[in-house]
Amino acid sequence: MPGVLRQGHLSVWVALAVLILFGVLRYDNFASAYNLSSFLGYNSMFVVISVGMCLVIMTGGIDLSVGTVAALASVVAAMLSPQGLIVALPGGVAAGLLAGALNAGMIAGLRLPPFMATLATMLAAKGAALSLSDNRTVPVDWASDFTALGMNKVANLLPWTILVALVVVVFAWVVVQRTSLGRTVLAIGGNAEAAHLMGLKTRRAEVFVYLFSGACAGLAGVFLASGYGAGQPLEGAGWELAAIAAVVVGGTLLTGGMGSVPATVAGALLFGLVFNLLNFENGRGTFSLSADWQSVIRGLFLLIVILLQARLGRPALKS
Amino acid sequence: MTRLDPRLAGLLVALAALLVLNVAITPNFLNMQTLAVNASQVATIAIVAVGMTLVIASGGIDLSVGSVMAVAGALAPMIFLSGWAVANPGLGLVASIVLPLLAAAACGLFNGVLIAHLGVQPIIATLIFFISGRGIAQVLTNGQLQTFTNPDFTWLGTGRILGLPVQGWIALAVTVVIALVVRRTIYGRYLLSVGGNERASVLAGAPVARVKIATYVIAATLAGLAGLIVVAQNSASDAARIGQLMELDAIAAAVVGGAALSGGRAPILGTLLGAIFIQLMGYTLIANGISDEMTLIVTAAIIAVAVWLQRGRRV
Amino acid sequence: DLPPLAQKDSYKVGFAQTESNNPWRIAQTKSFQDTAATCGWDLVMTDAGGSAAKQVADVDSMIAQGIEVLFLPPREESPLIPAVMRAKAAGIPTFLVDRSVDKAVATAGKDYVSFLGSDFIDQGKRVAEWVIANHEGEGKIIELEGTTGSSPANDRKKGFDDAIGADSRFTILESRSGDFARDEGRKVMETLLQAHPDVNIVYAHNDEMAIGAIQALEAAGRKPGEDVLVVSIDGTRDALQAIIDGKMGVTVESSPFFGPLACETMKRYAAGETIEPWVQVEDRIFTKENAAENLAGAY
Amino acid sequence: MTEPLLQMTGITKAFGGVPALAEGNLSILAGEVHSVVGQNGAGKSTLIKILTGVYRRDGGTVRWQGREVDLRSPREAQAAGIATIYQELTLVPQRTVIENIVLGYEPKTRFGMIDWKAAEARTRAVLDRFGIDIDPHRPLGSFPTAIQQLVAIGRAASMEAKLLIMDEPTSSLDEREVGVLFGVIRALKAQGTSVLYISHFLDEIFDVCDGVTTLRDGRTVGSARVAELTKLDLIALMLGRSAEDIRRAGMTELAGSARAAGGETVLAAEGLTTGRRLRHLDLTLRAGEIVGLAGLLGSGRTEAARALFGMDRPTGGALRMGGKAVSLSNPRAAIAAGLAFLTEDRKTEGIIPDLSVRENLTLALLPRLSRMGVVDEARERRIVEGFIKAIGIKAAHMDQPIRELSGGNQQKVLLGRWLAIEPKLLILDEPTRGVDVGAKREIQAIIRQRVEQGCAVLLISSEFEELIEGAHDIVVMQDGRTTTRLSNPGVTEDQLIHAMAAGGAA
Ligand SMILES: Nc1ncnc2c1ncn2[C@@H]1O[C@H](COP(=O)(O)OP(=O)(O)OP(=O)(O)O)[C@@H](O)[C@H]1O
Ligand SMILES: Nc1ncnc2c1ncn2[C@@H]1O[C@H](COP(=O)(O)OP(=O)(O)OP(=O)(O)O)[C@@H](O)[C@H]1O
Ligand SMILES: [Mg+2]
Ligand SMILES: [Mg+2]
Repeated sequence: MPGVLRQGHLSVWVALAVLILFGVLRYDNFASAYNLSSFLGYNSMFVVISVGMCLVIMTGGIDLSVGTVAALASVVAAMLSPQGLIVALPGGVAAGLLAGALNAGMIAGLRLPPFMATLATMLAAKGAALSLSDNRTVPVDWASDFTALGMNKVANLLPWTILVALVVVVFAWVVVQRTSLGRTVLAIGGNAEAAHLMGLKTRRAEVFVYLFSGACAGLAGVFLASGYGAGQPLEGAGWELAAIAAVVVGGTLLTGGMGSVPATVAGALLFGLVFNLLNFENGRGTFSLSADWQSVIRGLFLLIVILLQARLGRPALKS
Repeated sequence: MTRLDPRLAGLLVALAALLVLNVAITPNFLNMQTLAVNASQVATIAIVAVGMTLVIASGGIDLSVGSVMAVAGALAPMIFLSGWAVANPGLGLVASIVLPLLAAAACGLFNGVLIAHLGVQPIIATLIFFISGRGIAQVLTNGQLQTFTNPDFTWLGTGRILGLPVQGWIALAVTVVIALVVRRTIYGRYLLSVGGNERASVLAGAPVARVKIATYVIAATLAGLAGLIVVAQNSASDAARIGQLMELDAIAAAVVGGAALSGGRAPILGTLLGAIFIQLMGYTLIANGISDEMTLIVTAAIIAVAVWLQRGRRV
Repeated sequence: DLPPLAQKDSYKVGFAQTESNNPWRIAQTKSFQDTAATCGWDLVMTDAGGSAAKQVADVDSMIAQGIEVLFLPPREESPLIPAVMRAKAAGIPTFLVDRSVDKAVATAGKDYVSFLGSDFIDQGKRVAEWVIANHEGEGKIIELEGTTGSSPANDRKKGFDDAIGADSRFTILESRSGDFARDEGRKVMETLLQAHPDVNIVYAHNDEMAIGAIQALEAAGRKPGEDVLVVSIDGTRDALQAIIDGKMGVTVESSPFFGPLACETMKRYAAGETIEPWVQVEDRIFTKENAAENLAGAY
Repeated sequence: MTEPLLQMTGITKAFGGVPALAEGNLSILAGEVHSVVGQNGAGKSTLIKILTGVYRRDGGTVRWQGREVDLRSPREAQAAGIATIYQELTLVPQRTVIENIVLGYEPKTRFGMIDWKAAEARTRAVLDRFGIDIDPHRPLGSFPTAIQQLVAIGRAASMEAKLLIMDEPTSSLDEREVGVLFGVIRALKAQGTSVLYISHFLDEIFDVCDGVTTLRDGRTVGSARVAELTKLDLIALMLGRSAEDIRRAGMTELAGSARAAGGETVLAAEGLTTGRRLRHLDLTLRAGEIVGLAGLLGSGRTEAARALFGMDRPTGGALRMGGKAVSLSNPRAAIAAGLAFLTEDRKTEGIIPDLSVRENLTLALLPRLSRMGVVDEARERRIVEGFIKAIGIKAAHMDQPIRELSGGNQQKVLLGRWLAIEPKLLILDEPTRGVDVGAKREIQAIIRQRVEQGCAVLLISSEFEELIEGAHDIVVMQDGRTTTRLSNPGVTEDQLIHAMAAGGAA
């Protein structure tokens, strides 16, 4: 039903287009196959966790644990890598699902506020990742086929990870648009009490979104281990905020009840693009931006997108 | 009259249990120095968490407190180490406290205006400063660690009054004052009503935008104060590190203390107890040699249980 | 089979910094910036913000931009291997700086030119050796570790623990992370001091934590330097001052000033020399004998 | 005789020790339309929520279709064949009308996906049945309360339940919609569906109901066939007083309030326009005078009130106070100028749920209750005390959170909020909605008293009786414009209906 380019989501597509155009015009090699494929490879992790986050936020919840859960999953996948991709991939996703189940249990079962429940899981997952890995990065078995997922490309251009990510995106999109589960997800975010009184299966939907988000984080962890050759217990710091920002820039309200999966993907790519462009700007050498300035600029950029969004019309209800 | 929240009672029981546990197992727990150490360590979290509680009560959240601490913390030494301040030590000291607090307040104003006037969602509005505020602090200091010896200034972090650290008293004073403000003033009442039902509050004549802006300004100013204390305590200002992860600690303290993230409740005393609880828990784990990894896991479990005990029961 | 490097006046050089959240890294970055002017570098710099994955992506974007030489301080041993491999595939000679990569997978002289840096394990070991030589009687040690799981923390712990373990006079009462930060180091020390008042040696994985520990000791009425020996690694200005003031025993240097060495090694490589796989940095050791004279040059 | 469809016996329920139901009995036959009546706080909604598993009962038994049951959630109740429209609207405002109608019962394609075409068709059928012509793809929250209420009814009615429960479904509907609703109820009844119908409009009960059960203070005090009762009997039963008493007191307290001669103009709107909704508002409000605002659903009455109260920015026309043009840019300015506005949607625009009765009641008064920013709590308590007595608010104590009060009592607290600021102009949008007959008279009496003291009142109401008996003048709105001004005494119901319907869309 809804067009991909709905009013509230327009700004993110506009911003994405503008930035790409800017990059193509300003920098040599920005539009090269090499840059495109490495960009997509790195950002497939963020696309996946942002999609998981998107569904959680649609229910009015939040999942702060995605970063450390991804790190935990990367450790698990790396430890399983000698068994090959066929074991390590499901193993990493299962680690994510386990964390998701913990979140779901606390939120849908014990009715803890999502912010706090997932904060607890965030700490626990970090602790678990460090214990499992004995405080070290865990190298993968380079001889197995495990690294193929993260390092190989289709036609030397599209990394496998982005294709897998795309499958996840389509799955989430179909669930939201075409299933009663997806609609229940939105209804909970709109008015949880009403959804309950309307007789919707709210628990099931809540459990689903946290499991899904956990699985997405797990998958991102597998991408991480496979693409960078190691399980990394300390990776993933700040990923949750990146994912939240991607979702919000995609026009989703944190209070839930609405949102768009494709626009979230655009939001995730948008932030990746900012990093990429900053690297290219540094390379032009006209002026060298220190790391300090980079974070200032990223903040300013976020501000601009947000203001743009306020201008182009929030998907808010004004009645 | 004053409703003693049953939630608060639950927290007090948990706190008492933790104390008893410590007396039993932690070496040298019952002495003045232990109290002093804990008071000094809890102070900054408590101060920030009190401000955070106000923000949460308004239905918002403030991720930028850590960055604001960094900004204030970076400014203070820049001011009192400047030539002018060295020439006018008294004025310089005052300026090095007042100006950073004003800068922090300005950060809060920025957040507040984005939220109240432009309708940006609080988590995103404050994320902007969360990302760039620390960068600004680092740009200000050129990324350098500023170290100094300035006994007047460091008194803020190392002085003692009646045997207990100055910053502990400051935290206590902040808590009491803000608790009174919430309970007795028109601002406090408006704050709770705005957080409870914003639309209805507008219709009842509450100055919603002003209340929200004031709230973010207060929260940022308190964060600035905490930043100064950290710098004073360390005799050094490291813009990259001051206040890192403080937002999570502060939110956790507020929620464990009984604040609801949906807004409309501001249990300030609960927040202080929540901060003390979290501090004491950390102390217990470290003092008893629980490993860093296990500390994370145990902390997670305790936060979950504490929040579960706090959670408001609806019939 | 290393990519060759032509002898030129100017090169487009990539430096992929891992993070900028501590004085050591900032000094290192500055050293490269300063060298750029004198060495004819057209410097492309990135900052990975503490993420190994982003550091690889940063290197990728530098490769896309067509750098000719890469200086890489790899954040972690394994995760940066893809970056090394891709630079090699793109014909870019790579020099690893201050940390290395997994030797089982990538080797110097084949996948990258050389590793320039000191040895974290050795740093820890040298501290331990100094303590063994200079501390009389029994030693009860509190160890303040760096960021949990980071390789300098792991290595400095290993080097120290192995060496000190050989002498039965010493016991490590408690070993705990202070996150390489002064504030955290102070807090942890305050707490551990309550639980272990009998401590008489503090070993910190970096100077910032050591300073934090000194503050904690003083606040508790102890006398660092007299009844508690504080030792650490880095060689910062504050640490040298503490040594001069008698509050600290020793700090083993871990120099961030890699720029000149990097320039020199690169020039040698361009000239066709075979570079040794490990260009070792001579880390000095600062004690009260030489602290004062080196204070001016410290960062 | 066959066993009733539903039999609830000896239901008890207490909230935090305070009993809400002490002895609730209810019995509904298959195919009958049954009503539960009682004063605000009598326990009607609680009884329903116990039936549908929203609350757990403390005691008592529930028999459904001849078997003892324990329904633990609304979903189980629905699965058992009980569809419910709760008193407080329970829909999802952000989602579209279509979704709100089909949620939980989505038509599916062969692959288990939602069939949006079929969903839209079903929605259109429901909307047609109620004669609503709206774009069902728009978010429900963008429509006025009445439309939302109709959607809620439509949703429940389309579930093909055995028992359809409606808790005050008509509180925001006007006569025409009520007529449509009754048509639907009769059709359902003809199909054999039972309906449990709760309303404070006793006329409606006599219109559609077969049986009636009366609750008083949490106890069932009677159950009868409607045909065997008079309205007076019913009121007497509800209030626990004799029919004689009631007869003497009269039905509407607003009746016969004398017009203060020549009251000066408090507020005048001349051709006021906002956005696209309010097209032309001409209105003069004088001290000591009640002006009624009549109109069909969506005629723009609420919009008119919003414009006067500074909630919507005017795009044309003028607003005058005391002869001078003023611009009220927000509610705060309006309040400062002496205006008060009791909104029609008490849940989203009225109560602050977690704050106490006291804090809710004094919210608008706060600036005057405080000196240098500090609230004078002693004075506050005195004032609240007075209002609780004067309006008869039923609460455990003044520090009870307002969300725990029954709907009618919440409404009284909100009225108190506005009376407390002693406004020059009181705008009331459906002020007696959801208020029981006894309380309605009390509220009306208070309004009259204020008018006699010189307050101007703008009364928006969908009840003809209230308007005709209560207002000095009645202004009729159509399609965002004021069209006619009728002067009392002498306005008849026919006249009013004619004025409201005449002309049609401009
Ligand atoms: N969640 C709750 N917590 C505490 N008390 C409650 C709660 N819900 C209802 N009550 C109390 O139970 C009593 C019955 O309330 P209920 O809503 O059933 O009344 P009602 O008959 O539906 O009234 P109305 O006509 O005003 O809707 C009231 O005194 C009310 O204050
Ligand atoms: N039946 C309808 N079809 C389409 N739009 C409607 C309908 N009813 C109301 N509206 C919308 O609502 C606007 C006016 O609503 P408003 O709430 O002011 O009416 P009202 O007369 O106060 O009715 P109510 O008695 O429900 O409060 C209309 O301009 C229109 O946009
Ligand atoms: Mg009711
Ligand atoms: Mg209306």
